[in-house]
Amino acid sequence: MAKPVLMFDSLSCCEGCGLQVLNCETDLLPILEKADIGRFREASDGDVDHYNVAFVEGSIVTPHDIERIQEIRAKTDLLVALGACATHGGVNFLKNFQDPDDVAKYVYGDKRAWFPHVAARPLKAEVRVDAEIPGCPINPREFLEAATCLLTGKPFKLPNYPVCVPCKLADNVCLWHKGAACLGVVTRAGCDPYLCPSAGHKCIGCRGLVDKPNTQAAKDVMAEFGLTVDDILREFRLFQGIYKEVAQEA
Amino acid sequence: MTQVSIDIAAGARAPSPYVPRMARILAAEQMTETERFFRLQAEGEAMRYEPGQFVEVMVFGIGEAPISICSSPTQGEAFELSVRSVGVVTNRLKEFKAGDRVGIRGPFGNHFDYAAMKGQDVLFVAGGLGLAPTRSLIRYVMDKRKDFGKVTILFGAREPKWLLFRSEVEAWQKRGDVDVHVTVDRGDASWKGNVGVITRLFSKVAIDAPRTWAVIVGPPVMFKFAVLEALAEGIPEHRIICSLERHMKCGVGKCGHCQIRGIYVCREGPVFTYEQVKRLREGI
Amino acid sequence: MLPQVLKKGDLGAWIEALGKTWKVAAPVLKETSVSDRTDAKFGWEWVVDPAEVRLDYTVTVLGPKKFLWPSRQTVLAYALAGEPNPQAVIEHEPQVLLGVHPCDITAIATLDAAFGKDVPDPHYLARRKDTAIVGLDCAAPCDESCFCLDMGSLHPESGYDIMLTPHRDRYFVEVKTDLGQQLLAGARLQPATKQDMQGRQAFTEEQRGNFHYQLPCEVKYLPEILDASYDSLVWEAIARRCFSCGSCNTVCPTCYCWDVADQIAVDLTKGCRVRRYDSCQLDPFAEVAGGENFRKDRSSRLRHRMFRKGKYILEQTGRAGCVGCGRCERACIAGISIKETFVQIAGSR
Amino acid sequence: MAKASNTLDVRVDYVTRVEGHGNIVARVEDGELVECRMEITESPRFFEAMLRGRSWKDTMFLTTRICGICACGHGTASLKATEDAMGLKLSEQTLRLRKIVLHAEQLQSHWLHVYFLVAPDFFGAPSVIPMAKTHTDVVLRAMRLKKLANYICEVLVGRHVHPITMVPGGYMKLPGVRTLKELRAHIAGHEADVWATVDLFATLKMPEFSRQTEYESLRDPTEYAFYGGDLVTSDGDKAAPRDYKDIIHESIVRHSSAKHVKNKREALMVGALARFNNNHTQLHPRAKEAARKLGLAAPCYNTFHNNTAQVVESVHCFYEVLRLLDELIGAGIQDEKPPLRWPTGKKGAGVGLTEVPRGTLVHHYEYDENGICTGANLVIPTNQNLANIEADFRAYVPQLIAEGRSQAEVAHALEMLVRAYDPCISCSVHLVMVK
Ligand SMILES: Cc1cc2nc3c(=O)[nH]c(=O)nc-3n(C[C@H](O)[C@H](O)[C@H](O)COP(=O)(O)OP(=O)(O)OC[C@H]3O[C@@H](n4cnc5c(N)ncnc54)[C@H](O)[C@@H]3O)c2cc1C
Ligand code: SF4
Ligand code: SF4
Ligand code: SF4
Repeated sequence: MAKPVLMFDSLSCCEGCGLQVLNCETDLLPILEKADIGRFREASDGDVDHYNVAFVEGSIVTPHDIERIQEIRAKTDLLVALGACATHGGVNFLKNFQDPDDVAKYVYGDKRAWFPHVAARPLKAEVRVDAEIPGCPINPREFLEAATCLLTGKPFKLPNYPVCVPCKLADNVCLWHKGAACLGVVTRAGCDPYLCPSAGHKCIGCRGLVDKPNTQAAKDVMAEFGLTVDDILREFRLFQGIYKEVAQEA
Repeated sequence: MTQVSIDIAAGARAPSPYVPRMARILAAEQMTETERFFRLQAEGEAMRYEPGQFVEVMVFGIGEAPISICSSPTQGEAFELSVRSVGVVTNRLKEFKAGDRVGIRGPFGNHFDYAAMKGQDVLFVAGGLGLAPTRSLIRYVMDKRKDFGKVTILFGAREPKWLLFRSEVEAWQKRGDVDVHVTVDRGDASWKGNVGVITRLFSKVAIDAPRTWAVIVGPPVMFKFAVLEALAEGIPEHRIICSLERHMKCGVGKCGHCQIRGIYVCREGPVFTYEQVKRLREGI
Repeated sequence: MLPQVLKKGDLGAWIEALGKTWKVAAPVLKETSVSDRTDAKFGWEWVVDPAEVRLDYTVTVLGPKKFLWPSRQTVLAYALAGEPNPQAVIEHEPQVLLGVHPCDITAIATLDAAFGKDVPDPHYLARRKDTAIVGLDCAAPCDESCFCLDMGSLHPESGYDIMLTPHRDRYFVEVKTDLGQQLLAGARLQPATKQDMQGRQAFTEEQRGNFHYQLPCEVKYLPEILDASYDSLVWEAIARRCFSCGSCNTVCPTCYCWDVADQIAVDLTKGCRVRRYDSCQLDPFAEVAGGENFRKDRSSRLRHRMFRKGKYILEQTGRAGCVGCGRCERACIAGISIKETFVQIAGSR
Repeated sequence: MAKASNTLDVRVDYVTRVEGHGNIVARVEDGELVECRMEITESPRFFEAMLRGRSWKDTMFLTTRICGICACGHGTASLKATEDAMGLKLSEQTLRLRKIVLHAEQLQSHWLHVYFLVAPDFFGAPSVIPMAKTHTDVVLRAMRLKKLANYICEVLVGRHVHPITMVPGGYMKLPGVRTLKELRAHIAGHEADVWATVDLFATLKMPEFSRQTEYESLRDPTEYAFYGGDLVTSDGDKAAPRDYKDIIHESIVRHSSAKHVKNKREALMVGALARFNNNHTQLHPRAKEAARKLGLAAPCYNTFHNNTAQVVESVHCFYEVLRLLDELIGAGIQDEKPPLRWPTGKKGAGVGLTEVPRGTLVHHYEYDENGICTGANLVIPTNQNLANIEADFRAYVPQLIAEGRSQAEVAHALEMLVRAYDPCISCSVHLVMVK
């Protein structure tokens, strides 16, 4: 049986997710035995015509990005979005809350016409995506799990519960009780054991919302803790601007 | 509410209830687009089970799913399953063929009380995949036909292409000693039979309520209305029998998923009387 | 046996001695978390240095349950290449849980009953059998969330091997079992003096003065009261604030519902089955294929939890599913309190 | 050697084994270099614009997302800028912890670069992956070292890619002394690997090439500067952090994507070689020893030796981390709490300069009286090097032609040259993109 061909590439992003793949260290070696790497520009030379699985990090922010993701889609059987940029638009989505011309003007001044950009968006806005590994950056553990699933044809499923579950399992005192508006209550789990509350910082929501979050309760409770709508939106927009609930208010 | 006394030392030595044993697939066949039929033989000691029980089927590396045994112990050592592909495990099972092996735990749960039904009439009402658990009792009753009174089978599916065990149902129809009616919610060009929801079939059969047991298994909506129909016929609540489906992970009353109020469906069920289900409130 | 005492100053030496035969877990001060303005600074950990053990602790987020019922346990291992040969994985090693409060002792007894009844679960019970429990009595409620007196868990009759009752600079040592006797082999015990006996008495009186009933009824009436509240609008009202975050279940010392997942090793030759905590407050808990969810509303899930704690587990095992430790209330951002809920439904009847 | 050619048309689309997307274009007609550039095709990212409206609490969480490799460096520069605007002074404890993390990131980045991205060129492999078979011990050592650097960050700031615990003024969670002791012992166990790296690179021969340029870095009178200090150049210029624009003159170049930077010459260079040339006397004695072993002496004008300087710095950082840990353990960890509020009514600018693996990084923010960012300017090391890369091309291509290299060889040599800079293109394009 021919080995499956994997490919790694990136659109607009910090390439931290690709680095997290390398950070799987020796756990990568068995996977490299089972599969060929068709392309991994950050780590290797070369390219091939067809991939079985393409892992793509980064958001779409330019017309050129759209072309590139379409090219990749055409060459691959399966497309996996790696990381918040690719799954939810990531921090790039922040610019969508500002006037696009003003954004370009602020950065490029009178030369802004040279640099076309489109509203930031995740891969699934332009092409079919077969699986998503959220997080900024991705969790190497989840990458390995997804990779073994894909290599064995098992569907890869994300946890459908909020960060509070692993947070409590890590024996953490809830940060709300320490005065921090942690977004873990409505954010999809899966980052453990590297979750932010375990490192003392509130969850900033990089993995997107869990299915059916109780946004009503979130508003009530956050208001009780003295947060204004502005504060709350600012918190959520860092990573979750893509959601209707977050985008619409204001 | 007496405290149960527990022998920890003995329990610590008990065999793990979570270890499957191996079973070989003797035959596999696609019944509809999504339902697949399997005949299996447990390796080593044969599987002993009662109609209405279920097993946990394990695909190694993938997971486990509770599946009703759809055959009757009267059929011999092998046992049969019909599996609908809906998710991780069941989709993978779709690829399994004769000769392949799976892990099996069980059988689990209580069973249909056929002893109580002896000498009496039995009315089966099965919707869709509900025929799977029902079939185990139907087959039992067929094999011990003279032990029972009048036997009636009402079977319904969404469309003709979703009818399970079609040829077998036709064979039952031809036997002459059972009254079989089949309906579909929506017919197609080739369908000559009844069209309409299953409750419409009640008008076609004569029921002697005081001596009838109704076995009703199907999706929650169907169950609800079929029960109303059975009650209207005068069948008492404690003689209306159903089999419930719940999310289950262990099969031995520990994991908590199948709990309906104070009841663990995997141990105290899946077979219940309507009288019980009604009291549970979360039953349907 | 004659009553004995252990000087607090001799605790370290005793733990040191225990450590030679047993793995010892005890409450310790958690590593500095700078913005921690709460009191929950203690946690149950394996003891590395006896000096770290803090028997003056009050509450912990997770209880000692985690050493008997870890949040992730491999229960089955099998091969994926060739014969699967599935084997049970039952892990246990001799361990001592040192300084267990009465509520947690009671909670462990509930877990024993749940895992021991009907089909026994050797994965839990083997660990349990290998575990010695050194209790630590409470002179006063840990905080305003706890209501252990009401739930009948302040005075467990059994479920421990030794009970330590702190008094001034010493512990009054009650030996309950033979294992308890063995544990004490390396302890510098002293026979209790008359003064110590008086101290023990003083402790009991102090305790009596500090704990007060907070529920308007006895536990044995809870099932009935809950039953009557089944259709109450209370559930809807409380659940409006619930995030379905599962924190309450995760920290509860008697919760034991679990989920399983099969995992494939990266080299694809082996697999294992892992069970991990699940929570009945999470949306998919009771969902079955086809999208049918038997408790799809937050209110029905919240009600289920309260019923399980106050009624179902009690009816199944004869032991309440809640020991009044207050952990769920402390963990809940929405401020949902099981105690308040019980008070509310008892009053609204 | 292939036949000399008078006409070359070198085009490398998507230079591999670098962070981000860039192309090399070099055209020679009749022996004349007529075109020569480093194109950056990475998409624009608009971080400066996106920073506007963010709270002081999360400017760092946004800017670490500029680059996964130097997330801790961006984090440090960002915090320094915010702290500067808030007027905060850091405790010795916080400074030590910050420096350890910054050093760990140099280690992570340098080791990743020399082993995973550069070494394959010397072993004639397309990547480190086939080397896992042919040079297993080298690859395993590389993985061990990289993992060590990651682990240091994990223990101290939660993780390396996008640190969690550092916030303006301090830490949300502090490690205990027990943890620090364990960490120290774990790190010390890797000493042999560090020296094996030196030995390995002492055997590799860097291409001959020399072009003197202006070397820019920070300089701190008390230590080999990474965390802070003044901005200096090898031509003798010096500026306080807030006056960084006195040295760093940015300009938009039509043909190139990212902004170019220069001081007085046509170009300048930042990074390990620049730091080495400017501050080598302050290196840890063991690092000086490594430099001798590697044959690296200041001043060195061979860009390829940026790789060698990285190996020297890795030795320096390794021993510095141990020293800083010893100091922390000796002093004990104090329960210091970072401020959770913005100083009332305070508004204005803050500038943070720090040395990250690829060179001097500048974060410059403006905050309003509520601590909301109203404007930002970021200067990225790779941008600063771009003009220098092209200047090197202009010097190197004629040399290669004179040596009679073929088109493919020239392409490969230029790729190696680009890689020697360890460019981080994802970082550099927060600003501009080429058409
Ligand atoms: C007593 C009993 C008898 C059953 N008999 C049959 C039968 O004869 N034939 C048949 O095809 N199906 C039967 N089922 C249903 C079958 O168990 C589920 O369809 C199956 O478990 C789904 O597993 P999966 O891994 O394919 O799906 P998953 O991918 O795990 O999930 C798909 C959906 O199924 C739900 N689900 C997950 N696990 C279970 C579970 N253990 N039980 C119920 N739902 C679950 C999920 O919430 C999700 O909505 C029976 C269920 C029970 C409880
Ligand atoms: S700290 Fe955050 S993730 Fe943890 S329990 Fe609280 S809200 Fe949930
Ligand atoms: S902890 Fe509170 S908010 Fe979370 S599920 Fe439990 S009751 Fe609901
Ligand atoms: S229900 Fe709440 S108070 Fe009761 S035992 Fe569980 S966590 Fe403690």
